[in-house]
Amino acid sequence: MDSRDKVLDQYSSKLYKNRKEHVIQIEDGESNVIAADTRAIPGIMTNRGCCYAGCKGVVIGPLKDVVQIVHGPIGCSYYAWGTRRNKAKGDENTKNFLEYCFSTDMQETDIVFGGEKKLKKAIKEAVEIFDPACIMIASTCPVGLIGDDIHAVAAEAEEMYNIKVVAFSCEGYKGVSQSGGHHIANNGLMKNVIGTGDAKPVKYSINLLGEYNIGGDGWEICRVLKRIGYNIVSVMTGDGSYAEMKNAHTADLNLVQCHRSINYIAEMLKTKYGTEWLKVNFIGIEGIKQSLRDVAAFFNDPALTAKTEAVIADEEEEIAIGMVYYKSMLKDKTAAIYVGGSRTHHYINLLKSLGVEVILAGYEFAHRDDYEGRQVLPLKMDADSKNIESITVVKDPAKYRTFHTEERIKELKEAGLPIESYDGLWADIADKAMITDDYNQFETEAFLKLLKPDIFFSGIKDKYIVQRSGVPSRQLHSYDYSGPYAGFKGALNFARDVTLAVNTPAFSLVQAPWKSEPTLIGNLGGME
Amino acid sequence: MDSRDKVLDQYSSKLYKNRKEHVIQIEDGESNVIAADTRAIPGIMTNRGCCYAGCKGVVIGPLKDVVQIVHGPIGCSYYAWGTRRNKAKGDENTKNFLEYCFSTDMQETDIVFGGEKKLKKAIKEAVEIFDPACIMIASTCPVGLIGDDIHAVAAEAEEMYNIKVVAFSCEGYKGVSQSGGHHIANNGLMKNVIGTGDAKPVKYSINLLGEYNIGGDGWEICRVLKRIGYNIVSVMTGDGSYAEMKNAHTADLNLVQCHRSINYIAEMLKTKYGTEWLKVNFIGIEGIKQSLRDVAAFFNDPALTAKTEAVIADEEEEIAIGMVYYKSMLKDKTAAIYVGGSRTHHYINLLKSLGVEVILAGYEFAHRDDYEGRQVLPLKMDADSKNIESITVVKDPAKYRTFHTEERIKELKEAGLPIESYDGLWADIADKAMITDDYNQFETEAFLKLLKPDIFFSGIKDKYIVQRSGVPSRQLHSYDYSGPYAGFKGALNFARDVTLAVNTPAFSLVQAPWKSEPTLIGNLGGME
Amino acid sequence: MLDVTPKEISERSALRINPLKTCQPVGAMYAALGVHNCMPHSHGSQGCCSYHRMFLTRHFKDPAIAASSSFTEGASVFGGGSNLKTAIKNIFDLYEPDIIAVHTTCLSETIGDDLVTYITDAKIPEGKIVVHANTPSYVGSHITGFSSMITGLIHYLSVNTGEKNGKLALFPGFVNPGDMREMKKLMTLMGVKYTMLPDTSGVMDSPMTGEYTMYPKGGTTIDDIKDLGNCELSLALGEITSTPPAESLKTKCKVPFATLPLPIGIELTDQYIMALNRFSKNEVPYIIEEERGQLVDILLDSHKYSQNKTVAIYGDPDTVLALAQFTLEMGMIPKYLVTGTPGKTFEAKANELFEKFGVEGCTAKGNADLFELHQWIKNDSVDLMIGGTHGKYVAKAEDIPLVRAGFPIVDRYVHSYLPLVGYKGAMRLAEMILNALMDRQDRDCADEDMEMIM
Amino acid sequence: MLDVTPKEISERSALRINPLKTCQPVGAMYAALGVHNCMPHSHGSQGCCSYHRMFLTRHFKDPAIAASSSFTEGASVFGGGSNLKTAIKNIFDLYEPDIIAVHTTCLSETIGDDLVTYITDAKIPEGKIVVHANTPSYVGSHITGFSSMITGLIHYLSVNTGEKNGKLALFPGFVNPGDMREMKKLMTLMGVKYTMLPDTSGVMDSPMTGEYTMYPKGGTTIDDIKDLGNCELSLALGEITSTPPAESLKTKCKVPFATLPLPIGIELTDQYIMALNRFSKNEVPYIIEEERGQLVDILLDSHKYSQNKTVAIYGDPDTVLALAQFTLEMGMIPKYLVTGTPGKTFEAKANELFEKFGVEGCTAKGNADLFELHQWIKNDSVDLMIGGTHGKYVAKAEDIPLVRAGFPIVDRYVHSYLPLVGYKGAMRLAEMILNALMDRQDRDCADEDMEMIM
Repeated sequence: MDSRDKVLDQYSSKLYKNRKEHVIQIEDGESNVIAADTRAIPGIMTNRGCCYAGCKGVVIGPLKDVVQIVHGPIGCSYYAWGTRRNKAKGDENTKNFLEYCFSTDMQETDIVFGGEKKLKKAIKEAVEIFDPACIMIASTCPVGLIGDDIHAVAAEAEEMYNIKVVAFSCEGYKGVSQSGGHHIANNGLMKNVIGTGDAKPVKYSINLLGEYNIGGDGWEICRVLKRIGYNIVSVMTGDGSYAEMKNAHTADLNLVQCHRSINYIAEMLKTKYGTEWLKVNFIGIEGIKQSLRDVAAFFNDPALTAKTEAVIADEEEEIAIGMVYYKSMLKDKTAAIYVGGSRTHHYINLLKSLGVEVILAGYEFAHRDDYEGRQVLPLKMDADSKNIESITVVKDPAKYRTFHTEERIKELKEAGLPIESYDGLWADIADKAMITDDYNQFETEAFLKLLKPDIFFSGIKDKYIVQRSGVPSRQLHSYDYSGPYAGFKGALNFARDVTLAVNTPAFSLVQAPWKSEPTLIGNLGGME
Repeated sequence: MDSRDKVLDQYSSKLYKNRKEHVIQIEDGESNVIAADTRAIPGIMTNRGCCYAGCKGVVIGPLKDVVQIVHGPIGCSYYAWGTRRNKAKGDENTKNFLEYCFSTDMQETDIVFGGEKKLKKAIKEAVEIFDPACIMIASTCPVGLIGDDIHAVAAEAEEMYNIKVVAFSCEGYKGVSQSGGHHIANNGLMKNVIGTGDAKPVKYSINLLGEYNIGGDGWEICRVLKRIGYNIVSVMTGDGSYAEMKNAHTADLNLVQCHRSINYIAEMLKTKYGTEWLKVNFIGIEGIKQSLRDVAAFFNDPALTAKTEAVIADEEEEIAIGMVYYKSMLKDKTAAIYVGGSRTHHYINLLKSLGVEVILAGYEFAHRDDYEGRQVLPLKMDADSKNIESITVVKDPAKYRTFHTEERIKELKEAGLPIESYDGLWADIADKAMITDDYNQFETEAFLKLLKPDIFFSGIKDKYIVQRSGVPSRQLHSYDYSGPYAGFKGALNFARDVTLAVNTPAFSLVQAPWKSEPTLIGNLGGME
Repeated sequence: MLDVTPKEISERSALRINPLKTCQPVGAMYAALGVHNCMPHSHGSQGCCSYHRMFLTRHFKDPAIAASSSFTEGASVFGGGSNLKTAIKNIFDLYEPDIIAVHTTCLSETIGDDLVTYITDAKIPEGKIVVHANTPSYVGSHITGFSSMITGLIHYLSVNTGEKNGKLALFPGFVNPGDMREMKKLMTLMGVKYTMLPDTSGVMDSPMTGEYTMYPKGGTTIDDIKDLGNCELSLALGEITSTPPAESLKTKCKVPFATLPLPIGIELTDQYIMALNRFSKNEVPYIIEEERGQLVDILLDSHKYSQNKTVAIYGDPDTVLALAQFTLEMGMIPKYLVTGTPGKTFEAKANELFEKFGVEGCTAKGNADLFELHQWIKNDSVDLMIGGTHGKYVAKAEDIPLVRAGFPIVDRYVHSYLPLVGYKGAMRLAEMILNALMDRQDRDCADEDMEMIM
Repeated sequence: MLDVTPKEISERSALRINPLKTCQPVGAMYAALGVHNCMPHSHGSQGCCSYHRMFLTRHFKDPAIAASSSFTEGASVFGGGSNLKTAIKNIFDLYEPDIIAVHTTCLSETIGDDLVTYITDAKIPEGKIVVHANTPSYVGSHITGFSSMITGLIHYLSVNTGEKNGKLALFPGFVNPGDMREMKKLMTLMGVKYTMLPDTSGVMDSPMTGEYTMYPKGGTTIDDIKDLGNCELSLALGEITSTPPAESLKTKCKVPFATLPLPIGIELTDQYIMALNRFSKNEVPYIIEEERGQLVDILLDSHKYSQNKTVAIYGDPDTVLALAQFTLEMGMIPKYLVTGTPGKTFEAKANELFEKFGVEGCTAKGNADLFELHQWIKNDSVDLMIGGTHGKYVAKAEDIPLVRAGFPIVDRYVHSYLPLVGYKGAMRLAEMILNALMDRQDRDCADEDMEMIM
């Protein structure tokens, strides 16, 4: 019996039926099909979060100049306060609200009599204290149920205070995971923010999409891009701002790092403003190099291309000795990796380049295209996905502009440039790897025992479970408060951290000596 | 039986015979005679230190620009490192060595074969590393016994390196207490340092003698003196320096704060350079005011006198409310006070002004004149005091100058100015106070029980003994790491610290409840 | 840091900024983790469960297990009964706990899910147990939720059989496993037989063994919870947190109760010891007396460094009140006491404390937030802050030393293993407070004022 | 701060600057304080005694009693016999100890005072005892003096009566009362009957009772010291400090001995537990196993904050070596290990440790001083310093966080009450080290890099 069967066979028939579609072992050359983006099973300890977590927690959360009022009881706002490492830096022109947590702290009376009045009052107080350029409202479970019309409140406030006020109905119960929240956030930003600015386009300008500046990743990526000569219009949304995002429509090109959370905006920007998008991966040396070369190929300016190669050579040189050392420390190790909806894929090649093979992988909330590539699109809708609004945008004649002609785009695509293209996890995962969609505590434990990876990458809820079973465990959501891991320097940081993790001396001290052989006592100088 | 008898009667006859001369109860109007500056009794837990402690620890220790090499085994230098709070501040022109501890760290071979060679080497190393303007050498017990000639080594080094090198033979066994060390230090400084500078006299210039800048006292005193318009030539020795002390002979007037430790220099300066000295007391408002007025009276310049009164008024005003408050907190308390050889006296009036009566007092190492006043001088020499060299200086015709004529000095003395005069502890101590010279652990405990003072002032060795018997205890050697206590502001600091000490909440928590009455438990809401 | 916080304080009645509380369910989850072989279960959207597990894991650096009903939009409209039923089956099948402790969420409460009926109707394997507590997020705080789950456990399980068991029922309050260990140590030393509920020691501070076990050795056993009904007396530590369960045990099983503040510092630990002494009639052993005397000695020795120093204490109500009393015993002035948990008791108790120690200019506020505390500090600063991690931004912004104590501490290690309660805990607390103040003195002093001896 | 220390390192062979040791007598005095009803006595000038009492009082914040022979110049020339005779009489008369433990000084040693004769000739009251140790200040250090006094006590008192007492003789090394308590706790848990010499717990950390007693409850009793000669085995903790007394007990009474490093951290505490296990044949109880597992868990959880951090450790040789091992277990790099105590063993042991853990670029030096360490740091700094108070100037000058551990700590409180040894002590040490490193990260990070979760 193979490992997959050994695990799935422990399920009751009903669970087995569900989970067998989500757990597959990669077969070389075959078509590997996986079920994804379906409901988590009640009682099964999924690692998933909710719609609110995807919308407020992930996508809009990093917008630093926005007062983000969570409309609901206190918990949801509290848990999203300072817990995701989307770093941001204010300056004289940018108020930084990310160190703050705003909530309407709904009480029983608000639930009974409705919370709109309190929300209005909260907005008023926020305006009076902080005078922000933009307020966003995120609703939590009870708000939708009691029927508070947060969009009407937002519209009224926008008029009353002459600032931007955007509401997101991201109640936790919507959809099947964070993923619904990403979509809702994408829609809201597209409808209310992007394109509302009046900046003029600048040359070689780029939006970086789906980069949340965890541990400063975005800063490191932007450093390299700027070094080559690109102008960053906006980053969505790491260290991002309402002020910049308004003008995102003016960029020449969109780079998509996290496909799952932001592909909606990428697509809509293409439709509405004509901006092409490229899937990039700034994690791992090969990915970075390929991505930078793709971007250069898109712009096709010899100076940019030359600078790209020069920067690559220089940055690579700087970390070369370190990477060789860490590779020597990590060679032939195996890893398990379970992250949200894109990151698992991003790290596979970085690990491979360090000699670490991923033998167990999966996503928390990915869709089938994140595994199998965008070629499987469009996906069949189910009852749950239908509940998440899908908006349609049309060309904005005033602001629509294209960098290349349609023909040129076609040529570039034919030349292999990943314009509007993403091949998913399958593109890089090794043969025989075990894949678990919406992985849960039970499977984690079971596969750990069977496959015995040398290191485990996931989140805080697993971290100590895994560590307690003797396997070094690193958080790949928060980088265990290290980072950046993106870019050349980030790869070195990652390699260092992984090396430290697998060489933590205390692992060799887990076994008490009285549990094994009796050991000798010290120097028996006087004991004849 | 009175308290004195109750305590002394517990002694064996031999001890009784010795101690009865040292323990007296002050009688009003009578002549109160006390034995002092005699040998401590072996086995009795005296609080005294040794000759080295008086010389290196007290007098020369504070000289900041001097590399002070303690010649001996490591301990003596180690114990004098950072343990006395003679603060000092370096600047671009002043190397500050006070944070350092220098020793020849003598080993057995040095004891056997002599330590001069090592001392020479140490001086060489010090010169090479620090290039100091002055090195002082202090010898400890074995050095005298094995016959190392540190003075010859000093002379040779002085010539070789062209810097000032001064040696002090202050072996711990010399004399009966720190007091011998003071004398040796005074002699050495007088012979080798004072008068060697070539600065020109400046107007209204002052040396502050016997002020060691504990907790910044000297700084606070100098601040006030400078505010009035005096020029400080040197402070001996708090925050003092070789560089300044060289020119001490140029001052118009010497102010003596600690009589015991520095009266030798005051006298010799008068003899050799003609400088008059005044006993001052900058501790306690009345003392400060009197001292400032005395100094003004000496100079007798109407502008200085007016400024003196203005400064007094201003400084007094600043602390007035605080002093009233603290007095209200301390009124009718009683105190015991046991400090070195001058300080006990200094604090009596400050305490009195706060409503605290001193009922038990004494010195560690004072001489009879410190108790009874200089009118008892000269004192009869005994075997021990004869062992401490007493040097004789003569008028230095080149540098001798007087501020006043002899007649004028006579007038001033007759007008009550304390020129060359000190009335000792008796001048201020209350009637019936118990006095214990060279107080010891046994008497401390016994008198504590009998006299029950509200607060006890002494040193670290007593502090916790006293505190453990339930009496708040403050160190008056180190001010318990607070201060300054001198000057107007210092008086306020002192009042605050004493108030805090007697109001420490934990004193009311000493008794565990199960040791006394059974107490009620909490809110018995449900216990019917 | 916190650059947009204005010094000027404005009245707020709707906008909560930088809260000092979170919602009931996470407290309920923590309480349930203190039951042996128990799976906490969150009846609501899976996001709640995920957030709560993260919160607890980050504080304890140990796995916090819990399952969720994983509501979808459908369940939210039609009720979560079916989800709960499925969850119960799956949990018992897969994770094999002896008991599932369900708590509700704002979602299931808003739609009015009837947990009693759901649980009655559920298929529960022979010998297994499901209990629940109603913990709507829009009422109270995590402290309330903690209370509610204990009450729920009592409600479902405790029985007065008519035969007294000679034990004390101890409700420890919302404290760390290290505190619970210290409370138990003192009960053992006082010869008190007891059941503590909950008891997260051995669960949230369990040792590394090289093998992961979902249910570690610790936690109150189900039999002991049942037997609570036969206790002689219950002692509720932390009056705000622990009175409700004590009352419910009285109501259900006629067990009389006494309430006490959390035993932090000298006098409050004295009260705890005296209560144990009354209960067991055993003399206080020398070891306890010695620890107490050592603590008093430390406070006397060090008073100069703490006395008259001002401190802002924030966090959970019982913790803040007990910490405040200890700072007063150290001679400090607890200038600002704030908690996010609503309720009038906090302010009343705080004001009693100020009066008892005769300190002036101190303010206590319940249902408050860190933003307001920060504004107070901007207007009139303090020498020290004591509280959880969230105060670190204020501490950095205003350059105030911070002693971490209470919940949550998500940016440091070891805290959950070592006590704040009891005389030993107070020694540790005194060391932390003194070090913070003295390190600051060393940091800020001019070179010439650096003290070797302090 | 320390502005005149040059970066350039020059060879020194005569000038000691900023020493990391002090003289034998103070160690002897500390050892003597660990004997019940004992008056330590300093045979020399009264200044020695005064300095030593100050030193000990400042570290422990508790009275350190001792008397002196109060040499004058005459005694220094003609010998201190008469002074000692007088002292012995006065001490027994006035302070009523059961035993006087005399140590010599450089003064009495240089003049060649014959203590054995003096004591033999002295009038010692019936039932009272006088012992002595030769502790010339120009040999070894305070560590040597501590050893010497224990050896002196054994030499005078311990007797092998031929009847084994089933006990372990434990020499705890130069540690705090809090450490001795922890060592005793572990022996008790392991079911080991023991005599510990010296035992300063209950003496130098005795409780405040409102009444001063010159001889508190603690300390090794004279009967127990006598009975040391009948122990089955002696265990010398801290090889450099405790081997000499163990050897002397073997020589005098044929008690075999084993030596171990101070039990700081995991492996060294393991060795201690295993030695106790061998002795008592009792199984290791779960409570010890649990503490150990908690400690391992903490180190795994927090490794990122300690791993590869460089540390300079200075102080007493056995303490430095054991602390170094624990920092290695935390993944740190003990870049500089220095002690002032002379002797070759320190460097050899340190180098063994570096080799065992495979760390490179680490330097250990015995008979060294803080001035040299400072120069090393100036040339190549470290992330952390661990040691006593005297390092604070270097720490401030070079802006390095300092964890206070070892002797002397004269600028902080509480340290002497709580252990560094044992698994519990290591938890405390881990907390101090992690807090120091993490506080520094928080202090130094840019606002945008301030982490809520760590």
